Amino acid sequence: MSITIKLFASLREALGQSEFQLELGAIPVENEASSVINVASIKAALSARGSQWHDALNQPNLVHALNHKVVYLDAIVADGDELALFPPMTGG
Amino acid sequence: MSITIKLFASLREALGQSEFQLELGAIPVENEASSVINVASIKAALSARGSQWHDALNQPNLVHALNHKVVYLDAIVADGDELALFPPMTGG
Amino acid sequence: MTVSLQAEPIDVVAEYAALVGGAPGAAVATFTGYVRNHTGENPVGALELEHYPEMALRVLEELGQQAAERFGLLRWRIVHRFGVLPVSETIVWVGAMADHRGEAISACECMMDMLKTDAPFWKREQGPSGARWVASCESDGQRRARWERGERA
Amino acid sequence: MTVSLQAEPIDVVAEYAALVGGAPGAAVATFTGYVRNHTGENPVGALELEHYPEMALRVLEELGQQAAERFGLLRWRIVHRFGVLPVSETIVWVGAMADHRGEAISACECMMDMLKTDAPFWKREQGPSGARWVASCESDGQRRARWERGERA
Repeated sequence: MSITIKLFASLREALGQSEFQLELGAIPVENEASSVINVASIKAALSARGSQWHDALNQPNLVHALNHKVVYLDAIVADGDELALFPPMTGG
Repeated sequence: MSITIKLFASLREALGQSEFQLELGAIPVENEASSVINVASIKAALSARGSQWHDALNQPNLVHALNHKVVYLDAIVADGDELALFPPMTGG
Repeated sequence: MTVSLQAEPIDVVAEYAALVGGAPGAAVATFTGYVRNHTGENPVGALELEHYPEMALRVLEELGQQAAERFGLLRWRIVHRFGVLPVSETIVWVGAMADHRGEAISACECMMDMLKTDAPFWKREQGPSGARWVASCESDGQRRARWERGERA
Repeated sequence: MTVSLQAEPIDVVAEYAALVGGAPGAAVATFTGYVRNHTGENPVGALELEHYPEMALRVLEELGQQAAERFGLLRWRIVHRFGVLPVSETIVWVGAMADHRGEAISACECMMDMLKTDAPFWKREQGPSGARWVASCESDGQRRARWERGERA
Protein backbone atom coordinates (compact mmCIF):
# COMPACT_ATOMS: atom_id res chain seq x y z
CA MET A 1 0.00 0.00 0.00
CA SER A 2 1.99 2.99 -1.22
CA ILE A 3 1.72 6.01 -3.49
CA THR A 4 4.22 7.96 -5.56
CA ILE A 5 4.86 11.56 -4.52
CA LYS A 6 6.26 13.93 -7.13
CA LEU A 7 7.54 17.42 -6.42
CA PHE A 8 8.24 20.12 -8.98
CA ALA A 9 9.96 23.47 -9.40
CA SER A 10 10.59 25.51 -6.20
CA LEU A 11 9.00 22.77 -4.08
CA ARG A 12 11.33 20.16 -5.53
CA GLU A 13 14.28 22.45 -4.85
CA ALA A 14 13.23 23.32 -1.29
CA LEU A 15 12.79 19.66 -0.34
CA GLY A 16 15.74 18.31 -2.30
CA GLN A 17 13.88 15.50 -4.02
CA SER A 18 11.68 15.07 -7.04
CA GLU A 19 10.03 11.71 -6.46
CA PHE A 20 9.61 9.14 -3.70
CA GLN A 21 7.32 6.37 -2.52
CA LEU A 22 5.15 6.97 0.52
CA GLU A 23 3.75 4.07 2.57
CA LEU A 24 0.07 4.65 3.25
CA GLY A 25 0.08 2.43 6.36
CA ALA A 26 1.66 5.14 8.50
CA ILE A 27 -0.77 7.90 7.41
CA PRO A 28 -3.46 8.79 9.95
CA VAL A 29 -6.87 8.45 8.30
CA GLU A 30 -9.13 11.49 8.07
CA ASN A 31 -12.24 9.61 9.12
CA GLU A 32 -11.73 6.72 11.54
CA ALA A 33 -14.97 5.03 10.55
CA SER A 34 -14.23 4.79 6.83
CA SER A 35 -10.43 4.73 7.01
CA VAL A 36 -10.24 7.14 4.11
CA ILE A 37 -6.93 8.82 3.27
CA ASN A 38 -7.16 12.05 1.30
CA VAL A 39 -4.74 14.68 0.00
CA ALA A 40 -5.02 16.61 3.26
CA SER A 41 -3.93 13.49 5.21
CA ILE A 42 -0.87 13.10 3.01
CA LYS A 43 0.06 16.75 3.33
CA ALA A 44 -0.33 16.62 7.10
CA ALA A 45 1.86 13.52 7.33
CA LEU A 46 4.57 15.05 5.16
CA SER A 47 4.41 18.37 7.01
CA ALA A 48 5.21 16.49 10.21
CA ARG A 49 8.64 15.60 8.80
CA GLY A 50 10.07 18.91 9.99
CA SER A 51 9.87 22.67 9.59
CA GLN A 52 11.32 22.61 6.06
CA TRP A 53 8.55 20.26 4.97
CA HIS A 54 5.93 22.10 6.95
CA ASP A 55 6.83 25.47 5.44
CA ALA A 56 7.19 24.20 1.89
CA LEU A 57 3.91 22.28 1.90
CA ASN A 58 1.86 25.00 3.54
CA GLN A 59 2.73 27.83 1.20
CA PRO A 60 -0.33 29.53 -0.29
CA ASN A 61 -1.50 28.39 -3.72
CA LEU A 62 0.22 25.02 -3.61
CA VAL A 63 -1.31 22.82 -6.32
CA HIS A 64 -2.12 19.12 -5.84
CA ALA A 65 -2.48 16.83 -8.84
CA LEU A 66 -3.69 13.28 -8.31
CA ASN A 67 -2.95 10.99 -11.23
CA HIS A 68 -2.24 14.01 -13.49
CA LYS A 69 -5.37 15.92 -12.59
CA VAL A 70 -5.62 18.94 -10.29
CA VAL A 71 -7.67 18.12 -7.17
CA TYR A 72 -8.73 19.68 -3.89
CA LEU A 73 -7.54 18.61 -0.45
CA ASP A 74 -10.51 16.27 -0.01
CA ALA A 75 -9.61 14.02 -2.96
CA ILE A 76 -9.30 10.41 -1.83
CA VAL A 77 -5.91 8.76 -2.28
CA ALA A 78 -5.59 5.04 -2.98
CA ASP A 79 -2.83 2.47 -3.35
CA GLY A 80 -0.74 3.05 -6.47
CA ASP A 81 -1.81 6.66 -7.00
CA GLU A 82 0.58 9.38 -8.08
CA LEU A 83 0.26 12.61 -6.10
CA ALA A 84 2.17 15.62 -7.41
CA LEU A 85 2.68 18.81 -5.42
CA PHE A 86 3.89 22.03 -7.02
CA PRO A 87 3.63 25.83 -7.09
CA PRO A 88 1.29 27.59 -9.57
CA MET A 89 2.15 26.81 -13.18
CA THR A 90 4.01 29.34 -15.30
CA GLY A 91 4.31 27.84 -18.77
CA GLY A 92 3.44 29.26 -22.16
CA MET B 1 -13.59 72.55 -62.87
CA SER B 2 -14.07 68.77 -62.83
CA ILE B 3 -13.78 65.78 -60.56
CA THR B 4 -12.99 62.12 -61.16
CA ILE B 5 -15.76 59.61 -60.45
CA LYS B 6 -14.78 56.01 -59.76
CA LEU B 7 -17.22 53.12 -59.54
CA PHE B 8 -16.46 49.67 -58.13
CA ALA B 9 -17.86 46.16 -57.99
CA SER B 10 -21.62 45.74 -58.64
CA LEU B 11 -22.01 49.48 -59.18
CA ARG B 12 -19.29 49.51 -61.83
CA GLU B 13 -20.98 46.56 -63.52
CA ALA B 14 -24.47 48.03 -63.37
CA LEU B 15 -23.34 51.33 -64.90
CA GLY B 16 -20.86 49.86 -67.37
CA GLN B 17 -17.97 52.12 -66.48
CA SER B 18 -15.28 52.32 -63.86
CA GLU B 19 -14.02 55.87 -64.12
CA PHE B 20 -14.96 59.17 -65.76
CA GLN B 21 -14.56 62.90 -65.41
CA LEU B 22 -17.52 64.99 -64.29
CA GLU B 23 -17.75 68.72 -65.03
CA LEU B 24 -18.78 70.57 -61.92
CA GLY B 25 -20.22 73.52 -63.86
CA ALA B 26 -23.40 71.64 -64.69
CA ILE B 27 -24.07 70.50 -61.13
CA PRO B 28 -26.79 72.41 -59.25
CA VAL B 29 -25.36 73.78 -56.02
CA GLU B 30 -26.87 72.68 -52.71
CA ASN B 31 -26.87 76.13 -51.23
CA GLU B 32 -27.35 78.98 -53.70
CA ALA B 33 -25.76 81.54 -51.38
CA SER B 34 -22.44 79.71 -50.93
CA SER B 35 -22.42 77.82 -54.25
CA VAL B 36 -21.23 74.71 -52.41
CA ILE B 37 -21.30 71.33 -54.18
CA ASN B 38 -21.38 68.29 -51.94
CA VAL B 39 -21.60 64.53 -52.43
CA ALA B 40 -25.40 64.69 -52.38
CA SER B 41 -25.35 67.20 -55.28
CA ILE B 42 -23.15 64.87 -57.32
CA LYS B 43 -25.34 61.87 -56.62
CA ALA B 44 -28.47 63.82 -57.53
CA ALA B 45 -26.94 65.00 -60.80
CA LEU B 46 -25.80 61.47 -61.74
CA SER B 47 -29.15 59.97 -60.72
CA ALA B 48 -30.84 62.28 -63.23
CA ARG B 49 -29.03 60.47 -66.05
CA GLY B 50 -31.77 57.83 -66.20
CA SER B 51 -33.45 55.05 -64.26
CA GLN B 52 -30.39 52.79 -64.39
CA TRP B 53 -28.30 55.51 -62.75
CA HIS B 54 -31.06 56.43 -60.35
CA ASP B 55 -31.56 52.86 -59.16
CA ALA B 56 -27.87 52.05 -58.90
CA LEU B 57 -26.97 55.20 -56.99
CA ASN B 58 -29.87 55.04 -54.57
CA GLN B 59 -29.39 51.50 -53.33
CA PRO B 60 -29.16 51.27 -49.56
CA ASN B 61 -25.70 51.23 -47.98
CA LEU B 62 -23.93 52.79 -50.94
CA VAL B 63 -20.52 54.02 -49.75
CA HIS B 64 -18.96 57.33 -50.83
CA ALA B 65 -15.22 57.87 -50.59
CA LEU B 66 -13.80 61.31 -51.28
CA ASN B 67 -10.07 61.32 -51.99
CA HIS B 68 -9.77 57.78 -50.55
CA LYS B 69 -11.67 58.47 -47.35
CA VAL B 70 -15.24 57.40 -46.57
CA VAL B 71 -17.50 60.46 -46.19
CA TYR B 72 -21.15 61.34 -45.62
CA LEU B 73 -23.43 62.99 -48.18
CA ASP B 74 -22.66 66.46 -46.86
CA ALA B 75 -18.94 66.33 -47.67
CA ILE B 76 -17.95 69.24 -49.87
CA VAL B 77 -16.58 68.40 -53.30
CA ALA B 78 -13.97 70.63 -54.99
CA ASP B 79 -12.17 70.82 -58.32
CA GLY B 80 -9.77 67.91 -58.83
CA ASP B 81 -11.30 65.67 -56.18
CA GLU B 82 -11.75 61.94 -56.66
CA LEU B 83 -15.16 60.63 -55.62
CA ALA B 84 -15.61 56.88 -55.48
CA LEU B 85 -18.97 55.15 -55.15
CA PHE B 86 -19.31 51.51 -54.26
CA PRO B 87 -21.31 48.87 -52.35
CA PRO B 88 -20.23 47.77 -48.84
CA MET B 89 -16.75 46.29 -48.79
CA THR B 90 -16.25 42.54 -48.57
CA GLY B 91 -12.50 41.94 -48.39
CA GLY B 92 -10.41 39.92 -45.99
CA MET C 1 6.09 49.87 -45.56
CA THR C 2 4.14 47.28 -43.66
CA VAL C 3 1.24 46.83 -46.09
CA SER C 4 1.36 44.92 -49.34
CA LEU C 5 -1.32 44.62 -52.02
CA GLN C 6 -0.39 41.89 -54.45
CA ALA C 7 -1.69 39.61 -57.16
CA GLU C 8 0.74 36.81 -56.24
CA PRO C 9 0.00 34.18 -53.60
CA ILE C 10 1.10 35.21 -50.12
CA ASP C 11 4.32 33.54 -49.01
CA VAL C 12 3.32 32.98 -45.39
CA VAL C 13 6.75 31.59 -44.51
CA ALA C 14 8.57 34.65 -45.82
CA GLU C 15 6.03 37.01 -44.28
CA TYR C 16 6.41 35.37 -40.89
CA ALA C 17 10.20 35.47 -41.06
CA ALA C 18 10.16 39.13 -42.10
CA LEU C 19 7.75 40.04 -39.29
CA VAL C 20 9.74 38.29 -36.58
CA GLY C 21 13.19 39.24 -37.83
CA GLY C 22 16.35 38.29 -35.95
CA ALA C 23 15.25 39.35 -32.48
CA PRO C 24 11.63 38.41 -31.97
CA GLY C 25 9.44 40.05 -29.35
CA ALA C 26 7.87 37.72 -26.84
CA ALA C 27 4.58 37.26 -28.66
CA VAL C 28 3.77 36.79 -32.34
CA ALA C 29 0.25 36.21 -33.64
CA THR C 30 -0.78 35.64 -37.23
CA PHE C 31 -3.97 35.15 -39.17
CA THR C 32 -4.29 33.79 -42.70
CA GLY C 33 -7.49 33.74 -44.74
CA TYR C 34 -7.89 31.19 -47.54
CA VAL C 35 -10.38 30.80 -50.41
CA ARG C 36 -13.09 28.33 -49.38
CA ASN C 37 -14.48 25.81 -51.86
CA HIS C 38 -18.04 26.60 -50.80
CA THR C 39 -20.26 29.30 -49.35
CA GLY C 40 -23.07 27.69 -47.44
CA GLU C 41 -24.54 25.19 -49.89
CA ASN C 42 -22.97 26.71 -52.99
CA PRO C 43 -19.75 25.33 -54.45
CA VAL C 44 -17.14 27.97 -55.28
CA GLY C 45 -14.54 27.48 -58.01
CA ALA C 46 -12.56 30.68 -57.53
CA LEU C 47 -12.79 34.10 -55.99
CA GLU C 48 -12.37 37.37 -57.89
CA LEU C 49 -11.11 40.19 -55.72
CA GLU C 50 -11.66 43.70 -57.04
CA HIS C 51 -9.98 46.53 -55.17
CA TYR C 52 -9.45 50.29 -55.11
CA PRO C 53 -5.67 50.37 -54.89
CA GLU C 54 -4.90 53.88 -53.61
CA MET C 55 -7.64 53.79 -50.99
CA ALA C 56 -6.90 50.20 -49.95
CA LEU C 57 -3.26 51.09 -49.26
CA ARG C 58 -4.27 54.14 -47.26
CA VAL C 59 -6.93 52.32 -45.21
CA LEU C 60 -4.69 49.35 -44.43
CA GLU C 61 -1.80 51.61 -43.39
CA GLU C 62 -4.12 53.52 -41.07
CA LEU C 63 -5.59 50.32 -39.66
CA GLY C 64 -2.16 48.93 -38.92
CA GLN C 65 -0.93 52.15 -37.33
CA GLN C 66 -4.04 52.41 -35.17
CA ALA C 67 -3.65 48.80 -34.04
CA ALA C 68 0.05 49.40 -33.34
CA GLU C 69 -0.79 52.33 -31.07
CA ARG C 70 -3.75 50.71 -29.38
CA PHE C 71 -2.00 47.42 -28.63
CA GLY C 72 1.59 48.64 -28.31
CA LEU C 73 2.85 46.51 -31.18
CA LEU C 74 6.56 46.15 -31.87
CA ARG C 75 5.83 45.26 -35.51
CA TRP C 76 2.87 44.53 -37.72
CA ARG C 77 2.18 43.58 -41.30
CA ILE C 78 -0.91 43.30 -43.51
CA VAL C 79 -0.86 41.57 -46.91
CA HIS C 80 -3.96 41.45 -49.12
CA ARG C 81 -4.36 39.93 -52.55
CA PHE C 82 -6.42 41.01 -55.53
CA GLY C 83 -7.30 39.37 -58.85
CA VAL C 84 -8.59 35.86 -59.48
CA LEU C 85 -7.79 33.52 -56.57
CA PRO C 86 -8.26 29.75 -56.91
CA VAL C 87 -9.76 27.68 -54.10
CA SER C 88 -7.37 26.99 -51.18
CA GLU C 89 -5.16 29.93 -52.04
CA THR C 90 -4.33 32.73 -49.61
CA ILE C 91 -6.45 35.89 -49.55
CA VAL C 92 -5.12 37.85 -46.61
CA TRP C 93 -2.38 37.63 -44.00
CA VAL C 94 -1.95 39.74 -40.90
CA GLY C 95 0.80 39.47 -38.31
CA ALA C 96 1.49 41.30 -35.06
CA MET C 97 4.42 41.19 -32.67
CA ALA C 98 4.17 42.49 -29.10
CA ASP C 99 5.58 42.01 -25.61
CA HIS C 100 2.51 40.08 -24.46
CA ARG C 101 0.25 37.52 -26.03
CA GLY C 102 -3.00 39.40 -25.41
CA GLU C 103 -1.83 42.42 -27.37
CA ALA C 104 -0.51 40.41 -30.30
CA ILE C 105 -3.63 38.25 -30.64
CA SER C 106 -6.10 41.11 -30.13
CA ALA C 107 -4.24 43.24 -32.67
CA CYS C 108 -4.57 40.50 -35.31
CA GLU C 109 -8.26 40.12 -34.60
CA CYS C 110 -8.84 43.88 -34.57
CA MET C 111 -6.94 44.43 -37.83
CA MET C 112 -8.98 41.67 -39.49
CA ASP C 113 -12.30 42.97 -38.15
CA MET C 114 -11.58 46.54 -39.27
CA LEU C 115 -10.19 45.43 -42.62
CA LYS C 116 -13.36 43.44 -43.41
CA THR C 117 -15.61 46.48 -43.19
CA ASP C 118 -13.25 49.35 -44.02
CA ALA C 119 -10.82 48.24 -46.72
CA PRO C 120 -12.07 48.67 -50.31
CA PHE C 121 -12.08 45.11 -51.62
CA TRP C 122 -15.04 43.33 -53.17
CA LYS C 123 -15.36 39.59 -53.59
CA ARG C 124 -17.11 37.86 -56.45
CA GLU C 125 -17.50 34.10 -56.31
CA GLN C 126 -17.23 32.03 -59.45
CA GLY C 127 -19.31 28.87 -59.32
CA PRO C 128 -21.06 26.38 -61.62
CA SER C 129 -24.05 28.72 -61.96
CA GLY C 130 -21.98 31.78 -62.81
CA ALA C 131 -20.46 34.56 -60.78
CA ARG C 132 -22.08 36.50 -57.96
CA TRP C 133 -20.97 39.38 -55.77
CA VAL C 134 -20.55 38.43 -52.14
CA ALA C 135 -22.93 40.35 -49.87
CA SER C 136 -21.47 42.12 -46.88
CA CYS C 137 -22.03 40.30 -43.63
CA GLU C 138 -23.94 41.91 -40.78
CA SER C 139 -21.84 40.06 -38.22
CA ASP C 140 -18.74 41.77 -39.64
CA GLY C 141 -20.20 45.13 -38.73
CA GLN C 142 -21.02 43.88 -35.26
CA ARG C 143 -17.51 42.52 -34.77
CA ARG C 144 -16.07 45.86 -35.84
CA ALA C 145 -18.34 47.77 -33.47
CA ARG C 146 -17.00 45.88 -30.46
CA TRP C 147 -13.57 47.44 -31.01
CA GLU C 148 -15.06 50.90 -31.45
CA ARG C 149 -16.98 50.59 -28.21
CA GLY C 150 -13.96 49.24 -26.39
CA GLU C 151 -15.79 46.03 -25.48
CA ARG C 152 -12.93 43.94 -26.71
CA ALA C 153 -9.30 44.43 -25.78
CA MET D 1 -1.67 13.39 -31.85
CA THR D 2 -1.93 17.14 -31.98
CA VAL D 3 0.24 17.96 -28.98
CA SER D 4 4.02 17.86 -28.88
CA LEU D 5 6.35 18.34 -25.91
CA GLN D 6 9.89 18.75 -27.10
CA ALA D 7 13.36 19.92 -26.14
CA GLU D 8 14.17 21.04 -29.71
CA PRO D 9 13.33 24.50 -31.06
CA ILE D 10 9.87 24.68 -32.63
CA ASP D 11 9.96 24.65 -36.42
CA VAL D 12 7.16 27.17 -36.96
CA VAL D 13 7.30 26.73 -40.74
CA ALA D 14 6.84 22.96 -40.54
CA GLU D 15 4.18 23.29 -37.84
CA TYR D 16 2.21 25.75 -39.95
CA ALA D 17 2.44 23.57 -43.04
CA ALA D 18 1.35 20.49 -41.10
CA LEU D 19 -1.60 22.33 -39.55
CA VAL D 20 -2.87 23.72 -42.83
CA GLY D 21 -2.19 20.64 -44.94
CA GLY D 22 -3.17 20.46 -48.59
CA ALA D 23 -6.71 21.78 -48.29
CA PRO D 24 -6.77 24.63 -45.82
CA GLY D 25 -9.93 25.76 -44.09
CA ALA D 26 -10.85 29.38 -44.56
CA ALA D 27 -9.19 30.68 -41.41
CA VAL D 28 -5.87 29.85 -39.78
CA ALA D 29 -4.60 31.59 -36.66
CA THR D 30 -1.29 30.99 -34.90
CA PHE D 31 0.49 32.20 -31.83
CA THR D 32 4.18 31.82 -31.04
CA GLY D 33 5.80 32.69 -27.73
CA TYR D 34 9.52 33.52 -27.60
CA VAL D 35 12.05 33.89 -24.79
CA ARG D 36 12.42 37.57 -23.90
CA ASN D 37 15.82 39.06 -23.03
CA HIS D 38 14.38 40.83 -20.02
CA THR D 39 11.60 40.73 -17.42
CA GLY D 40 10.76 44.23 -16.36
CA GLU D 41 14.13 45.75 -15.45
CA ASN D 42 15.98 42.45 -15.14
CA PRO D 43 18.06 41.09 -18.01
CA VAL D 44 17.44 37.42 -18.80
CA GLY D 45 20.11 35.20 -20.34
CA ALA D 46 18.05 32.04 -20.76
CA LEU D 47 14.91 30.37 -19.55
CA GLU D 48 14.78 26.94 -17.89
CA LEU D 49 11.48 25.16 -18.41
CA GLU D 50 10.70 22.36 -15.99
CA HIS D 51 7.66 20.23 -16.77
CA TYR D 52 5.63 17.25 -15.59
CA PRO D 53 5.53 15.26 -18.83
CA GLU D 54 2.58 12.87 -18.35
CA MET D 55 0.32 15.54 -16.90
CA ALA D 56 1.41 18.19 -19.42
CA LEU D 57 0.48 15.90 -22.31
CA ARG D 58 -2.88 15.11 -20.76
CA VAL D 59 -3.72 18.74 -19.95
CA LEU D 60 -2.70 20.05 -23.39
CA GLU D 61 -4.68 17.32 -25.17
CA GLU D 62 -7.75 18.18 -23.10
CA LEU D 63 -7.27 21.90 -23.71
CA GLY D 64 -7.03 21.38 -27.44
CA GLN D 65 -10.04 19.09 -27.57
CA GLN D 66 -12.13 21.50 -25.53
CA ALA D 67 -11.14 24.40 -27.78
CA ALA D 68 -11.91 22.28 -30.85
CA GLU D 69 -15.43 21.61 -29.57
CA ARG D 70 -16.10 25.09 -28.31
CA PHE D 71 -14.91 26.88 -31.46
CA GLY D 72 -15.69 24.20 -34.05
CA LEU D 73 -12.08 23.81 -35.13
CA LEU D 74 -11.17 21.78 -38.21
CA ARG D 75 -7.65 21.26 -36.83
CA TRP D 76 -5.51 22.39 -33.97
CA ARG D 77 -2.01 21.90 -32.66
CA ILE D 78 -0.11 22.78 -29.50
CA VAL D 79 3.69 22.52 -29.22
CA HIS D 80 5.50 23.32 -25.96
CA ARG D 81 9.19 23.12 -25.20
CA PHE D 82 11.06 22.15 -22.06
CA GLY D 83 14.69 22.36 -21.00
CA VAL D 84 17.06 25.31 -21.26
CA LEU D 85 15.90 27.85 -23.84
CA PRO D 86 18.19 30.68 -24.99
CA VAL D 87 16.87 34.21 -25.50
CA SER D 88 14.87 34.70 -28.72
CA GLU D 89 14.10 31.00 -29.07
CA THR D 90 10.57 29.60 -29.29
CA ILE D 91 8.76 28.47 -26.13
CA VAL D 92 5.27 27.61 -27.33
CA TRP D 93 3.29 27.46 -30.57
CA VAL D 94 -0.45 27.05 -30.99
CA GLY D 95 -2.38 26.90 -34.23
CA ALA D 96 -6.07 26.63 -35.04
CA MET D 97 -7.92 26.17 -38.33
CA ALA D 98 -11.64 26.92 -38.66
CA ASP D 99 -14.28 28.05 -41.14
CA HIS D 100 -14.33 31.59 -39.76
CA ARG D 101 -11.70 33.95 -38.46
CA GLY D 102 -13.37 34.62 -35.11
CA GLU D 103 -13.29 30.95 -34.17
CA ALA D 104 -9.68 30.41 -35.24
CA ILE D 105 -8.37 33.50 -33.43
CA SER D 106 -10.42 32.98 -30.27
CA ALA D 107 -9.35 29.34 -30.13
CA CYS D 108 -5.67 30.34 -30.20
CA GLU D 109 -6.21 32.90 -27.49
CA CYS D 110 -8.26 30.50 -25.36
CA MET D 111 -5.73 27.68 -25.70
CA MET D 112 -2.92 30.03 -24.66
CA ASP D 113 -4.87 31.46 -21.72
CA MET D 114 -5.82 28.00 -20.42
CA LEU D 115 -2.34 26.61 -21.02
CA LYS D 116 -0.72 29.39 -18.98
CA THR D 117 -2.62 28.51 -15.81
CA ASP D 118 -3.38 24.79 -16.28
CA ALA D 119 -0.41 23.11 -17.97
CA PRO D 120 2.33 21.91 -15.60
CA PHE D 121 5.35 23.92 -16.72
CA TRP D 122 7.50 26.11 -14.52
CA LYS D 123 9.85 28.80 -15.75
CA ARG D 124 13.13 29.75 -14.14
CA GLU D 125 15.01 32.73 -15.48
CA GLN D 126 18.79 32.71 -15.62
CA GLY D 127 20.29 36.17 -15.29
CA PRO D 128 23.50 37.92 -14.18
CA SER D 129 22.41 37.68 -10.53
CA GLY D 130 21.57 33.97 -10.67
CA ALA D 131 18.43 32.03 -11.42
CA ARG D 132 14.94 32.71 -10.06
CA TRP D 133 11.59 30.99 -10.42
CA VAL D 134 9.05 33.05 -12.32
CA ALA D 135 6.02 33.92 -10.21
CA SER D 136 2.60 33.17 -11.62
CA CYS D 137 0.83 36.22 -12.95
CA GLU D 138 -2.51 37.32 -11.54
CA SER D 139 -3.60 38.64 -14.91
CA ASP D 140 -3.21 35.12 -16.34
CA GLY D 141 -5.83 33.86 -13.93
CA GLN D 142 -8.11 36.73 -14.88
CA ARG D 143 -7.69 36.04 -18.58
CA ARG D 144 -8.50 32.39 -18.00
CA ALA D 145 -11.62 33.25 -15.99
CA ARG D 146 -13.09 35.23 -18.90
CA TRP D 147 -13.35 32.02 -20.94
CA GLU D 148 -14.87 30.12 -18.01
CA ARG D 149 -17.51 32.79 -17.55
CA GLY D 150 -18.22 32.94 -21.27
CA GLU D 151 -17.33 36.63 -21.42
CA ARG D 152 -15.04 36.07 -24.35
CA ALA D 153 -15.97 34.16 -27.49
